[in-house]
Amino acid sequence: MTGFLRRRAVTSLLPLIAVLLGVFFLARLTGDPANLYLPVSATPEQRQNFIEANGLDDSIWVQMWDYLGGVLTLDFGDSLRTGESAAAMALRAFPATLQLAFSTMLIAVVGAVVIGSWAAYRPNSVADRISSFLSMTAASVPDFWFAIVGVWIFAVSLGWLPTSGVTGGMASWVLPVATLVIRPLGVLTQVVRGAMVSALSAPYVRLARSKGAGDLRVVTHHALRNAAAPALTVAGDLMVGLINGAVVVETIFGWPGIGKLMIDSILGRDFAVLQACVLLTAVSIFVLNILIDIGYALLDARVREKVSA
Amino acid sequence: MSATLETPLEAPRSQNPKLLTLLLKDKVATLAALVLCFVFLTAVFGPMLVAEQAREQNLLNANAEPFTLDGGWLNFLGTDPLGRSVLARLIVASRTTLSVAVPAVLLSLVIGSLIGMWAGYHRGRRETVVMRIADIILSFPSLLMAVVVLYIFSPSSANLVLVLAITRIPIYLRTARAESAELQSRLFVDAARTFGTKPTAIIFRHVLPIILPTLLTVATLDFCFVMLSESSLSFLGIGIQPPSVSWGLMVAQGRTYLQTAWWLSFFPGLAIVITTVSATVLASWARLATDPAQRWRLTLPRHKRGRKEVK
Amino acid sequence: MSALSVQDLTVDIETPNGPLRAVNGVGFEAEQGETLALLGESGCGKSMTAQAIVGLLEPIASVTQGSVTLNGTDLVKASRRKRRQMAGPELAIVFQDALTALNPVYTVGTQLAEPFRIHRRMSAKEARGEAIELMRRVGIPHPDKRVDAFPHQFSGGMRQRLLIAMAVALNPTVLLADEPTTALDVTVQAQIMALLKDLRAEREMAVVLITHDLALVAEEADKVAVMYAGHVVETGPVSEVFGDPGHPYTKGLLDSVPVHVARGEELASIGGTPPDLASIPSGCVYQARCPLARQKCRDERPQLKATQGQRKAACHFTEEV
Amino acid sequence: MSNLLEVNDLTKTFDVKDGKLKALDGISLKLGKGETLGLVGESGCGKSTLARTLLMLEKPDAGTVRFDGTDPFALRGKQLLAWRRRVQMVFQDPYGSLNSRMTAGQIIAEPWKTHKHMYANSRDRAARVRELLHLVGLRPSDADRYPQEFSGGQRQRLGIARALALQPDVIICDEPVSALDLSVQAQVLNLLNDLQRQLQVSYVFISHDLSVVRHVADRVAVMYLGRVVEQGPTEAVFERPKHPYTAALMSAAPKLHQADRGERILLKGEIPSPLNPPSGCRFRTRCWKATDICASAAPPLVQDPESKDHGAECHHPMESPRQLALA
Amino acid sequence: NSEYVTGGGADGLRIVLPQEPPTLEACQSSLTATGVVVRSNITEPLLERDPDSGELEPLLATEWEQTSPETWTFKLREGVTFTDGTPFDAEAAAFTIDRAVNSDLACEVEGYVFGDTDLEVEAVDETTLTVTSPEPDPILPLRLSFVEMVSTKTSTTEKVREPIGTGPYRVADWQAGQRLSLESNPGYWGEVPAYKNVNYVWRAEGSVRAAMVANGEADIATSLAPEDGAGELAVAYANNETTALRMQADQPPLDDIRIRQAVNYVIDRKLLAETLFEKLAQPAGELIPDGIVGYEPDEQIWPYDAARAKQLVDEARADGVPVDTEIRLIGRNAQFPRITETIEVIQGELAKAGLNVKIEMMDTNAQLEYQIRPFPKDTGPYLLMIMHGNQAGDAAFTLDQYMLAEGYQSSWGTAEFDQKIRAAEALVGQERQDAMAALWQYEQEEITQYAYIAHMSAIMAKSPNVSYRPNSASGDEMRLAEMSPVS
Ligand SMILES: Nc1ncnc2c1ncn2[C@@H]1O[C@H](COP(=O)(O)OP(=O)(O)OP(=O)(O)O)[C@@H](O)[C@H]1O
Ligand SMILES: Nc1ncnc2c1ncn2[C@@H]1O[C@H](COP(=O)(O)OP(=O)(O)OP(=O)(O)O)[C@@H](O)[C@H]1O
Ligand SMILES: [Mg+2]
Ligand SMILES: [Mg+2]
Repeated sequence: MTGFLRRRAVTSLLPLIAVLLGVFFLARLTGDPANLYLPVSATPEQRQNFIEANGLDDSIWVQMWDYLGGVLTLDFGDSLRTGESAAAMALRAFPATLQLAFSTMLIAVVGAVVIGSWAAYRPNSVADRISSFLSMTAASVPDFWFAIVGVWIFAVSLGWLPTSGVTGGMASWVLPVATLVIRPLGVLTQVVRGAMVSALSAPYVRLARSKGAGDLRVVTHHALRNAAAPALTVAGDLMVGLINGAVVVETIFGWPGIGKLMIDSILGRDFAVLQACVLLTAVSIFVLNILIDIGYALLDARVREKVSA
Repeated sequence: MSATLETPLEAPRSQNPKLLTLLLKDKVATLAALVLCFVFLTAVFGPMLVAEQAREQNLLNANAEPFTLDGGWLNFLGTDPLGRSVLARLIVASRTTLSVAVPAVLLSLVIGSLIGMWAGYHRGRRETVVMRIADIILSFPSLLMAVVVLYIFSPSSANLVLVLAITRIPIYLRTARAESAELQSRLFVDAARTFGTKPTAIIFRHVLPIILPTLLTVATLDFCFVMLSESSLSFLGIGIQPPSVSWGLMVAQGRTYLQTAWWLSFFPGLAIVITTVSATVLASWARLATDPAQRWRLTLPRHKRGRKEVK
Repeated sequence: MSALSVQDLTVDIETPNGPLRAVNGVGFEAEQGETLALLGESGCGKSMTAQAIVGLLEPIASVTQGSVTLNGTDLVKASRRKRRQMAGPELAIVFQDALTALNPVYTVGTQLAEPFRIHRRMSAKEARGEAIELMRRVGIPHPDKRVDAFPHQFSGGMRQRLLIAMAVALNPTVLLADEPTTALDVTVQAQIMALLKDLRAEREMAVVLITHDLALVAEEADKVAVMYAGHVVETGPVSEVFGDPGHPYTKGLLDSVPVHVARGEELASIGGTPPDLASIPSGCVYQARCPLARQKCRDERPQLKATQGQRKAACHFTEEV
Repeated sequence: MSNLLEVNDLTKTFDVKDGKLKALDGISLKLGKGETLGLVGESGCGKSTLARTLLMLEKPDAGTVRFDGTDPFALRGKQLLAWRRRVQMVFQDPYGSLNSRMTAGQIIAEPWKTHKHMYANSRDRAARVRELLHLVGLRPSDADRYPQEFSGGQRQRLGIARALALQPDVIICDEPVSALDLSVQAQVLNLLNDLQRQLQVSYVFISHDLSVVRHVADRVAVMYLGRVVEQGPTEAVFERPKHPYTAALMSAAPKLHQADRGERILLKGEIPSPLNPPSGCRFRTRCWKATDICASAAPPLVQDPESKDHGAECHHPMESPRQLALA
Repeated sequence: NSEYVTGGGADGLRIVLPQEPPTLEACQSSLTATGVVVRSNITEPLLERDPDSGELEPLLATEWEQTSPETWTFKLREGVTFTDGTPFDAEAAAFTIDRAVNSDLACEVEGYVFGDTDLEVEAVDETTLTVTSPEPDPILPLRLSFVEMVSTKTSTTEKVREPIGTGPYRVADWQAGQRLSLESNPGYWGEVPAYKNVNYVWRAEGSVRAAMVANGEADIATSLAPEDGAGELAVAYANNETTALRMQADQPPLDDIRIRQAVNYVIDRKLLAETLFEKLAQPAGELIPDGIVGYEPDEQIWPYDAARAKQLVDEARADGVPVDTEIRLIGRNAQFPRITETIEVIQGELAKAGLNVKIEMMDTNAQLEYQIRPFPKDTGPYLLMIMHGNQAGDAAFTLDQYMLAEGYQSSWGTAEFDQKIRAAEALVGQERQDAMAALWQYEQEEITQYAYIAHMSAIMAKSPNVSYRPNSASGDEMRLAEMSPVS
């Protein structure tokens, strides 16, 4: 297993560098931030100064080297917009995103497993059709729509929850998480249902029944673990989306997460912050992918063997 | 030859009912197919009929309420802040929406699955390289990609398609690779190899048909995802540009009016939901219908399909 | 009273072109401590019959008629709960696709322990002890080590033994074994058959052995039921049936055995193919391939009736065979 | 008889989790035109691996394969394709070797998609498919059914029909009849036999049903743990088995008639792991005749005095068939 | 349901802004997001302009006079200290002006109000300050009202994130990303403000800001759109902003004045103001609203005349002007409420007039490239939606930037027009007013670089518990001291 981890880490290094360089070059294609940060009257000299001060005058290759060198020493430079250290800004925003992502995923996974298995247990029953319909709908409604409607219903009309923000205690989590959870829940429920339907018709389930295993045992014991792998894959993809930042939800609810920071720094051409954010998310995504691979291995001994081979 | 025996020559029995017959037996799937046909026809022909009305502004009749015929049937779903018919705009938007979502999904589906199947079939280094590329795209913030491409090349439908397609390729790539890697070790693939069949032919003959239903299911989920992404891009102002109109754009623009004119974003949202739900229903039906091992489920009376045991 | 009595069992398969009758009024009885062999051409409905008895048919198929009596309980009419209680302690099955039947994600120990956990409510530790004991019983070397291994780490023969162990864990009254050795080679087959014989004697089980290996039947079984196209066409003690078949199909089968036939020489075989389940003729199911067939066979379906002693055959012209 | 297929010292090693698994360890065989070579042996001894290697589905580590004097592994392009047509296989597993999304007709016709020249048009192909179905005892209407609608035995027949589609010169049959019932088995064996007589097809016939092998094979090779331990003309091997393993195998097969049943040699224990086969004679761990020498030295090849072609690798070859009774 | 306070205690005021201030650096306070928090709250200028009357009023300076054509002398208030304890004196004032205007910091305020002129600043004694400009500048005091005084301990080489000022409030706690708390300055020289604590939070979505006030989570929400749903709590106020289309006249077909006139004819300013802007805007005929020196009350507003526009386009076409060339209509996302709708209306009308117009909505940075010199090359003809807010109260700010041929935000002009502008700017009093007012007419007739659209209003939501009357400056400078609880 450790050998596997080491190999994974090494093979992940190249893509990581590719992502960093990609962000670096792409970001610079979006234009010079001078207009945003210089007064309208800026003279050519002032522009020149600005460009030099921010190292934008060097050849792109020199900039790249500086940047990569900075990454190695964990120095990402300062934000153009706020003047703060880019790394500090990214690190401050990231926990908020992670909290949101983890709580969302937890609810989505638990919900999907319960609903999906229940629906798969009796395919095409009324319960199955209702839950399928709801999960399909959930997967296809724009999240900002839910967010705004939710704010007006639950915060303003009913007054049960705060509209937004992070300071209202647990209650302030409800709307953002509920908004975020809807789509993953819908998607995952469908995946779990599909995987469970095929797991439930596998020969080992029939074997379990021949031993007198009851419905609950068949579902929770025999089918679920076999159905877990595809769900894990999809959950991983959804989690990647959440780690990359739930821009819309963070924007609407004033959640100080990395998605909002990233979009702000894209719009503000704040390259240093953008790069710091991307490095952070990219590293966590690679870690996540490794965790998922470990998950596969824990679920299934055959994978475990392949992994250690 | 003496070893074989006379078998009475009989007329071939139709073992495999036509897909259409099978479809008609499933009311829900039929409905879904009808809805999709309707959406498709609307997208093709609708704009010819109401393009003018969708453009026609009437600031004096802005944000008119829906469900009255006072403003003519075109205003039955209300009007937008410029007094344009929401219904006419929905119809015109259907074409833009589909002409972004369908090509984006198809493009990523085709590219992703072809590369994925190729990598999975051949395994080894090719597989590793392809997977790492997928990792790169996946961990790349898609929004950044969108902003950059749309910044440099202007936010036209074609560029939107490009961006959405690229960011979704890894999904198909990974699915196709995993399944193809598993399938290439199957015996019937070995059998095909013993006939001297070329890898490409094997991929198309044995791998593709088996993973296609899975890919299609992923694609319908993605169809929805792409429409929502397009909407999110509009939310950020870099999606479809007016006066072109898409459902995503309508939802995004209408969201600010949710309290004062809910119909502006509700109807396009509903259109997205209905379309994707229909697509999903039809895809899961197709998944059963094209799988000879599962097809029987569709032919049973509904209540029996799920039974696992005999009572 | 016999341990298992199957009467008039009928199974229909739902197909796109309407229902097919895969098992048609099958009846037989298995006595305690005896082996009943279910013999027949491939596709004649042996596996369906077995699955119908244990109530684990594929969802596409369902029992439409008949009764399966085990220790006085009619399984077809029994509640799901009752069935579940009987599955394991009273009725056990080894499936035909046995090699894939073990759950790939759990250790064999966990799976072997399951009957004890479910029916005897043992603690995990106790059940594990029982599992090791079972593995030892079916001759798996180093059971205390192998108990934590996963199914794919066992060879086909060992997996088959594990399944048999699982089936006999709770000393069932009746064991159904659907081609338990077809996937295995003769030396392993011999080991497994020996094992089954021991268990049967030791635990007074009734065994229903499904196979199409006549030689195996001849060696292992006490009684035989020969099936053809969903019908039982002949039953009786093995030695008598094989010695003097009462149905032309049984005779045809016996003649096909490739022993004492010189190499390169034509083997005897039954002409024709079994009827399509969708279009089984009225009259005798075997008529199309039967050398004795005549008008009566086309008009009237022969019933399974006693011929001599314990034997029964479904043929209008048993005497002529 | 000229040798159509000649295998020399073939070795195949798999890289597995805990080391190298020698699935084939120096196999030498020959097969003449119109001849049948029976291959018997315990499960896992490498029969299927040998078959797969002969079909170039696996690449051997060492050793040579000669087919009509040429090395198939060196062929490319058109020549390779031509070779592929001449050598076909019937797979052991009737469940896995048929694509469940294709109808029986499509499965049988599949080889012609690669070998397009064989049948000019689709009507010819359809006719030929019906003919092949008929040949293996299935109904023409079965062409439209899917594999899972057939029982195990019926599927195996589809596999045979597919192998026949290319009219090959050599068919490697990996347990072609073990899933069939006797009557159908007889039909299939007759069919194979007829083809051989009329078209001079050669077979490598893998089976563990000795009565079947005895019926079809001209020569028999007995494998144990990746090695041929005994080889010779069928009658010679069956009448006078030299290797104790061959003898055990024969005694284990169930017999229909009481008279044929001898004392059964029940082998003890499992097959040793091919990862580290026993030293010296690889059968010694289960052999009732094993002595110290079996552990220390590789057994020599012992010729049968009565038949020059018949030999076994054993330190303590069986003297007479009756010796079995002593076991 | 006011239990979900966004911070602060019972005596705290809660304000929700559309965005977090990127920095509180005082010399950046002409940036709206920074200024709205900083100006007159944390820091104070020497003088401040009354938004209603336009008069300058003393703040940290008590008197000022022009002591020579180039020099102004200021008498400073005594007994004022910065919140870090350093005294406010002429030294500090000189330091601040130097830092903001003459340094290399590239402060926002420098460009916004001083152009590229450097000032000579001298602390004559503790309370006397002289400021000298290279050219005579009649509105130098007005310009200086934008310079927020900071402590001499402030860095001169870098911008700082939190300023040390003399204002009624100081920064208590800034949790970046979440909220910013101010507390009242205990050593404040003036009247103690009503609220002890003020908490700012920010939400990008207007409807959420409105909902927060409706839900009692905030007392004041700014920058709302009519549809955001503030309902009864909404307060609208004119905000000095004027929207217009800038027309690039260096590319055909926009180089033909008939086309530019056609653009002006198709904009139905009245209808827009009444419907799309919900009567919260006034049709505009010039770039500055009422209350600014240089405003022309008898403004000539282009009538809506689609037929005339079409005729003009047709005429131009007949003369070989390539009227079918694609013209880009560029707007900035979310620049003002319903900007997309406005642009769509204009596009629709232009299309009817026979022009080929394509809408492009851009993010701020991208749009700024078109708005501010140096302009991008090879752009093709484009119409740029701009919104200008003259915070200074004098048209000179507007004219310099938007009208001069080389103005930072002007795409072209004529030497003649430049001369007229320069001449007007040199005047004072009524003469100045009249000369400037006359320029608008001239621009519309002779230059036609702009199609003015409307003088805009802003909406804020205000809780009934707070007493505050927003004025035209509130968007850029929201004086907390003017707010008090309703008792
Ligand atoms: N899904 C299906 N659709 C149509 N027919 C089916 C299906 N499954 C099984 N059958 C038919 O049901 C009949 C009985 O099958 P069963 O599996 O009981 O045969 P069997 O006697 O066990 O044969 P074998 O010895 O080959 O295992 C066969 O003729 C088979 O073709
Ligand atoms: N691809 C592979 N990788 C690793 N080991 C393999 C592979 N294929 C076969 N083996 C091993 O090689 C040995 C020989 O296998 P093979 O399938 O040839 O046996 P067999 O004689 O055909 O057995 P059976 O009678 O069960 O079909 C076995 O131990 C098997 O586990
Ligand atoms: Mg069966
Ligand atoms: Mg094999």
